[in-house]
Amino acid sequence: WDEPVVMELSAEGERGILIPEAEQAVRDAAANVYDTLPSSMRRKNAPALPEIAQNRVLRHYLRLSQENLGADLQVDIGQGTCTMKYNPKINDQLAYSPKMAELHPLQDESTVQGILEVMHEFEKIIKAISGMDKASFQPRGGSAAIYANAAVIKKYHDAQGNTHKDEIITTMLSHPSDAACAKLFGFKIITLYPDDDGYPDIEALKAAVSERTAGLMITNPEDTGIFNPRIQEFVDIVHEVGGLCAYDQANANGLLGITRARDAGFDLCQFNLHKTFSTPHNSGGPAVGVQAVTKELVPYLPGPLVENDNGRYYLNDDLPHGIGKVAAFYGAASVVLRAYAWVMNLGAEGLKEVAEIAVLNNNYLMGEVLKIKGSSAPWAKGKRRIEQVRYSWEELHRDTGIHSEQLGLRMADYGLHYWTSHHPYLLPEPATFEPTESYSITDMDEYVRTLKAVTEEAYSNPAIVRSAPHNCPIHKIRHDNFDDPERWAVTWRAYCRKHADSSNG
Amino acid sequence: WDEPVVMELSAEGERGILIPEAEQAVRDAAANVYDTLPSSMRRKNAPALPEIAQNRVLRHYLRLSQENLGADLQVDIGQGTCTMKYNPKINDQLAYSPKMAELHPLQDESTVQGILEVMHEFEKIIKAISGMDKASFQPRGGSAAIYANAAVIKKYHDAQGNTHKDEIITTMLSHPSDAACAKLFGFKIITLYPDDDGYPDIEALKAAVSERTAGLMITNPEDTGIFNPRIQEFVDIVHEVGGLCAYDQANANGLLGITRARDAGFDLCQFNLHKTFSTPHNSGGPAVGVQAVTKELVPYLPGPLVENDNGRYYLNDDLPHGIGKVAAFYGAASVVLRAYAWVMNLGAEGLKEVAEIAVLNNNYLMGEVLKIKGSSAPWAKGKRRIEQVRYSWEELHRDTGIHSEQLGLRMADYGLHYWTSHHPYLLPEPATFEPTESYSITDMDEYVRTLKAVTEEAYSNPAIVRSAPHNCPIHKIRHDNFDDPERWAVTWRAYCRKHADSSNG
Amino acid sequence: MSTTQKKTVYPYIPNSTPQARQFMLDAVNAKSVDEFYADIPKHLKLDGLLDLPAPKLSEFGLKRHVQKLLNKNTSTEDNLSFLGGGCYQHHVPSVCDEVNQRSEFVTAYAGEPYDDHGRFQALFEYTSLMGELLEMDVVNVPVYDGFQAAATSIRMACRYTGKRKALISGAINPDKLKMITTYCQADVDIHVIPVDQKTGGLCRASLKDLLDDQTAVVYFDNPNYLGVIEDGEAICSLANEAGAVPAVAVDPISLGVLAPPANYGAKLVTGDIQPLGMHMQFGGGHAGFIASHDEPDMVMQYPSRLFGIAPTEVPGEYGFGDVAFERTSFEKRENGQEYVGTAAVLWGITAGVYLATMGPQGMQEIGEGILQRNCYAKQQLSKLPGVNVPHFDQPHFKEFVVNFDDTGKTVAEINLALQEKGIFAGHDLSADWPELGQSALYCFTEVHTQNDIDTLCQALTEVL
Amino acid sequence: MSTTQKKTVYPYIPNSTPQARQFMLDAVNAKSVDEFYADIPKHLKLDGLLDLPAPKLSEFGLKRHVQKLLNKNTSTEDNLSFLGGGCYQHHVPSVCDEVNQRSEFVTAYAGEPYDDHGRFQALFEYTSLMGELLEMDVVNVPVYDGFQAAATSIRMACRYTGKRKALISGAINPDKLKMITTYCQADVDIHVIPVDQKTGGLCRASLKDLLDDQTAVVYFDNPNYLGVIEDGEAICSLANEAGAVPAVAVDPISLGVLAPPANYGAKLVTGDIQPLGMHMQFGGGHAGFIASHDEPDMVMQYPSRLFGIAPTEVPGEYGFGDVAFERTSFEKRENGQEYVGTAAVLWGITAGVYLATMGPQGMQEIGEGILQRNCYAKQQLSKLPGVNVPHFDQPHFKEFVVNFDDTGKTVAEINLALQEKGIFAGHDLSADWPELGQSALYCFTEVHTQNDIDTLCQALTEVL
Repeated sequence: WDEPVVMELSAEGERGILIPEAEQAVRDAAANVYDTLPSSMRRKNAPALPEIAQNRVLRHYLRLSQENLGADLQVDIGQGTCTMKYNPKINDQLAYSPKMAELHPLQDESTVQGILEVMHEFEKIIKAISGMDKASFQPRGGSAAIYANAAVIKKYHDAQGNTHKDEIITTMLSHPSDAACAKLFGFKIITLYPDDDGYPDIEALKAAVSERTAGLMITNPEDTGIFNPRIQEFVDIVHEVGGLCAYDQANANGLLGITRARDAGFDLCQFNLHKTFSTPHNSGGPAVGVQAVTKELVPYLPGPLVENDNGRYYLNDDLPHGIGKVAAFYGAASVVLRAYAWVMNLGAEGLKEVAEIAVLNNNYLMGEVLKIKGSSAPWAKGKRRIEQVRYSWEELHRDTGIHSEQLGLRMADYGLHYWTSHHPYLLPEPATFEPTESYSITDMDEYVRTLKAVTEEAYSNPAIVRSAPHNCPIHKIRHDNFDDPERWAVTWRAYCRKHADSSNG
Repeated sequence: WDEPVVMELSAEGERGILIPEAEQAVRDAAANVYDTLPSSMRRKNAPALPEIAQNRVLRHYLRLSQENLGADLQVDIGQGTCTMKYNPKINDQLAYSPKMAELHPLQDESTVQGILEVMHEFEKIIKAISGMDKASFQPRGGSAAIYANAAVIKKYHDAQGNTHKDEIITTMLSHPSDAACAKLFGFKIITLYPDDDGYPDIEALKAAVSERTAGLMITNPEDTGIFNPRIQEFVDIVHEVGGLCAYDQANANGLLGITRARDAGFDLCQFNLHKTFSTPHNSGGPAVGVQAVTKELVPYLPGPLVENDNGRYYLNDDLPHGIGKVAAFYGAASVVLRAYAWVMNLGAEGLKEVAEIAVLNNNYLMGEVLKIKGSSAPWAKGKRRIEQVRYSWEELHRDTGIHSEQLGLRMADYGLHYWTSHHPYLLPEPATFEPTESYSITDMDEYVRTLKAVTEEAYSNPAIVRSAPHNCPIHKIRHDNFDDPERWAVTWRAYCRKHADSSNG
Repeated sequence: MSTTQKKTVYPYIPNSTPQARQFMLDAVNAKSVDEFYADIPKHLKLDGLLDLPAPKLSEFGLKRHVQKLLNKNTSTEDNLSFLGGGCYQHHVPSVCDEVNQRSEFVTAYAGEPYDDHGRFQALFEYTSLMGELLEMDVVNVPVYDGFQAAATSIRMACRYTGKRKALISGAINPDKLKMITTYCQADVDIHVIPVDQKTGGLCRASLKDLLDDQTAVVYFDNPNYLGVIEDGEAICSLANEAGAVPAVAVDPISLGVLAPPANYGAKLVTGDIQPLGMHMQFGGGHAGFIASHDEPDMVMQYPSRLFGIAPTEVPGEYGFGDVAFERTSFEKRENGQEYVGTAAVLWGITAGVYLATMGPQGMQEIGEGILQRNCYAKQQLSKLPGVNVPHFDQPHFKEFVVNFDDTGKTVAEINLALQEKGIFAGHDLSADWPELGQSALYCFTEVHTQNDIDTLCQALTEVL
Repeated sequence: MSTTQKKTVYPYIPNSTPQARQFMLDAVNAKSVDEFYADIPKHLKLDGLLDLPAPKLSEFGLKRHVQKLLNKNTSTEDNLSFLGGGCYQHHVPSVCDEVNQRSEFVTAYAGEPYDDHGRFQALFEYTSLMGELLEMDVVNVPVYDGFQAAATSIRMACRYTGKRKALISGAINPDKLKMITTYCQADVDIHVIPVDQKTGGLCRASLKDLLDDQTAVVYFDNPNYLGVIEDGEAICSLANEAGAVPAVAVDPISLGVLAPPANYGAKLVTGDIQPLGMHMQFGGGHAGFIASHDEPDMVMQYPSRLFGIAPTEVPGEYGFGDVAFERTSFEKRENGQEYVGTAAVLWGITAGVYLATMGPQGMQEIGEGILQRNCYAKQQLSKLPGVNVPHFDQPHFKEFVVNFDDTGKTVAEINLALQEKGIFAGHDLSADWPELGQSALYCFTEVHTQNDIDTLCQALTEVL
């Protein structure tokens, strides 16, 4: 499809929908409704929204949807760290039910016992999986849960009078939000780099801890897929100086039912329901980040918590020492519903199967990828990985001049995702693949076959890779429009203003 | 997508879904359940269905869906006579409600008052639109309603003892089912051809009628879009010899609120809800053909009818003279629900707007199409059309050697439908376009622009048209596999048997 | 302030703006739309507007209006239901809904094998999957419902044999028999084979009496309308020996555990695919299939479209198209076979999704689970005082007859009392099957738990 | 006969077949999966299985289980609801549901602008449509909710001005204030401007007292939490004069009739798009927007992603990408602005569909209809004995405070009684707003008919 920007579809007078008009008696009663309004509060000109008939709006967005690659449509193992797994349709169906979709959050608790029960039961599940004592589903994303963990760490130390504790330690391969969220609370960030084997450097940690250490916020395995075997030592070292340890469990998919955050001594942790618990990514949310903590930290949780009093569920907002609110109402309850349904379908054996197959798939995939000329999996040589692998195309780049990013654009031509990695690149020419448990051997072989074909092109015909994409909805974008304030345009109105003469419309 | 046949996706042992297992006590009670079964009734080998995990099944069908051009996705005016109009999503939403989807047809009437009321109210609407006295929604398609009309004609004459009436008159440009369904009841078919102006030939009708004439089954306007101005004379002529007249209203979209079947004297008529009343075509059904008749013919209708007794709706199957059943239960009630919602949204003014804009659009489109070199609209020269036009590319074919069908394949390359016409081609190189009320000026202009581009290719580069499609999911199909019993294959198992060596699988 | 004076612009009609209307009128040089209706005689033209209810112009108003109507219904999600009789409550896998609600399939129609490749492939896959379930090589694009399929199979058999005598098992849905009678009236002589009251199956002795060398077809349902699994092999053998076509209607969901009729001699197999992934929709989820072996003489009798597979110009690529199209009324009008039109394609696609999702093991397990639940239900129900299961010793699939004569109550009374307890009881047979007394047809599928069956028994105990 | 002994093969896990597992183990030369966990110390490994409830392995069993739980809820489709307070019942156009349930959008995530072109374009269109509604040139990719947007706007203003004093209107959702307080604790000094009890609006005199040249931002909601439309121009002028950033949170659905804050001097505008096409979902339908003029110094303060449009190598073609990405924590970790992560993109796409469907006239009509209904409801409610509308003379949009002190009953009692009549009454303010006595916040939108409002009044009459 060669679909214009929606503003260009406007045709004077067309309507997409009609609005329920107030009855005559209501309109009569409100004849003077504008009179009490300060005149500056009355809108003078109608907003310049487009005027489009309903089927044209629909056609537009359906076409855009077809120009998008959902995980449902392809073998989505190229977005490593994102844990692109199958999002069962039955869970969506249940979430679309009016008994979920049409609930107002301020309804009397007696009228929402069902969803409260789901939240309470799912909290039990999270407790079992993490070993923690209490969980909150308030945060509306993984980073928001990291934020909430940082807030709890801050609040805890404030409550203890630990005003000197103003440093948070994290690692370079933990998610950027671990650093950024801690910073929000005024913490100084100390970032550990991996050692030569790719493990977080324990010596660096020892050097970093002090009385000022408020806490450790760390992923394990990191996005390399390498499990840090000395994780408990890390925790102990931080505990010794009175710091709290928060486990960023964004990469938990290979560990369900295998090992628990609490067992390694962590005080807090967080899970991304849209990754590990199979709820849809929704193009980037809505989502839920679960925050789970030990008994000692329960007083500091955000409110409200779901409690059960003799079979009656209620929302407990009586948390005088808590961090308060981290989101409107209770986060995304329908996401919790989906995750609950997913776990209830699998049970304990199923969750373990998830973890084991995710890991087995990943190691199988690694074997196949490493057969491709130009690839490597640096660090922890010869070791197995957990649920993903950070690869490097350093050799391919040296041989052909092709960058990892260019391979990705060429993969897009074949209808497959390919993600390099979060910046900064500690490894040269990185790429990260994570097959999860949702893909079959055939699927993985298909992905690898395509990847191999693309790398062979890099060797035999680098020009075609360098000039990719060729077979996408659009061609190479001129990036100089994105960083120059004179030229960037975040809305159509800005574009028309700045590029009036070059406009296509 | 280059998607294999579903059978090729099988991987041993994979499951797409798990089945609710009977409880232990139930299984115990049924330990000998197979013993009473004649051994020849027990299946020996599991059916050779593929074994596919759920997300792979889904991916397969989602990809196939993307390789399909629904009316939602494009400007679907190339399927003339099909009345491809917008199918409002709200109507689908309502039909998916469990209060509709999960009703069993044999529930007690007291538990289905809502849907019965919808059917009863919609019958009133059909009565208003057609002028008839009673309607049945039993037939599951337009042709099924034609069938039901033929059955009523037969039954009526049987009841009158008119055993000599064994001929049905129809026209060559009425739907083939008008002829075929009448034939089913043993009627001899007399087919009138259009006169030189494209109107059904009234002289031929006069010559055809006789004591043997059981009825007339006719479309108006025919698929040419030309309204037969002498329609009432046709009816009168047939009535004079004691025949019944059935109005095939497949092309009613331009006539809603303009003229009614009853007014022209018809005894029976039928509407296609999936055309005129905007219910989805569903790739070819489910659908509903409404059968509507005059008071005199009510006793012969199929059962049951929906009746109202003091506000209580019930199903009346006490029709001793009726034609009995024409479908299981009550036809496709959820289609009736959608059509009801569509009419209730528009009202009388809206329906008239539908008709007028459908006709206006069609005449606008005709003006634009006829500007294209090589096109013509034979018959009724210079006259307006109702809701569609049968065009001819005779001149273009003469100039370029390109057939209408080849233009269609090339249009497919541009993502647009194009339909020649029902066989046989009374006109050389026919094509039929019907814009309905659902497309805007911009949409029609876009279609015409593409059509013009294709015809220009026919003149400038006929080879590219002749070898189309180039840009479709697949390339030209080798048609010799479809008519030779040695080679045709209606199932994968037949294909594998007949083409074992050439199989791709 | 109010907009009521202005002309309504309809969201579904882009060109309903005054601007667009005028632009087009100008473009075609017309003064008003009346010009386009010049061919319609004045006296046939409607004066004023149709007499219709005031519209609900806003989508919200419409939604609320229709929802209010629908809320007058009580569905099988609200109540526990044991209704069967031709329409069945089964679990609809979520992937079936996901696929058949895809806009691309919902709004497609009659595109060509190139632009609508996906639809053609999905339908070919449907027939292929059904072919495996039925062990037959030819399956049609769906017809309206199982009734239509049965009626057509009888006409096909008559054309195939050149004879016009049809023997039809009486253990059939009475409405289906009505449909067949009307459909076949011109060319077929229908004879009904009585039901053996003891077994609830077709009376074999009567069949032998009726069967002769003029017989074109022996048609029966298996399992039959009363839920009894017939000895299909015995019946088909008799038919085949007499040179008649054995035509069997089968519930496709039974075929994971029951033999496909092809294996016991059937030459035409029909049925309804509603159980394979379709919601009941008050009877709107039906679609019929017809299957046979790949015998050209039989294939040429199909009125339906048949989609075949073929290679394209590109090696390794498949395309799809109509097989032997010239059979059809589309091609030959009254000289084609019967007639063909828009029927129930979306349900065919859906049944394909269903079978691909279920796989061989799913079909086997669901069949076995249904057999088990019926077995358990038969035992439990017949323990209740005054309740009898007349064909207790027969094998049943999905449903069986329950007789209440000894309770002194009518089925109508019992069902009403159960309805007040939130149970849709078995379908009342007393009107159509007086010879069964006060009997009802109870249906049990994989959606019923042991607890559901026990709940029914408990409720019956309280009611009787 | 039974399959219970066999290993479960999970439909969501293709390689859970024993064959696949063994094949892969062989391929990587491993004896068992334990090898992959070699890095996990033994004592950290879980012994045995997690303590979880028995699973519902079949999709049907799962569906029935969850449906049973959900059926314990009473929804706003079951009851008439007048709840607002930050989450609003509006009509969701069917096209919104159709688009946001598309598998391609639901299951997409972080693809590139080429393979996920559609998602980028849909989001750019969302920000463009919001830009027109707000008359501002910069709008972000949605953040979590309006709370987050408000909190971020305050931090943005502080960074922009280099100051740390924030004045926040007290007429704000108390939870939102809590969120802001926590979020801003490290770098912002929060001062709350009291509410003028007479008008229900921000107390202008207090604002003047608090405002000084150290003030970074004056933040207020308009309409405010109590439904009152503030005189935004007056407030923004004061802020601008003092060199503070006026930051306004607005209900976007009001902007067909109310002036966009940019027009009365606001420099940062935030809000929640839940009203624009999102179902309430027990509070799960929220997403926040932040908007400003296209001033580079302000743009660089955004923590969120900003999607820009750019030409491609092919003339006439557009592409989309991240504007000024180096602001973000994705790029600069703790040195980026605040933080960014997965938030609520699907709701942004949906709000775009909503605005494109509504168009200028739809937005104008819905706003006006809401004003009218509130006006009517105010009049009708204040006629009831003992019922007062304390800010009757103020302009209200969507909601207003209703006081029951003179009835001698508590809001809790009244609401319970109304609930028994199938009505969710206005949100009880008595705990959070003791100064308002026994008051509740009643909300009226386009989903309410005159009859609904009259029904409420009638029920109140019976209850009081």
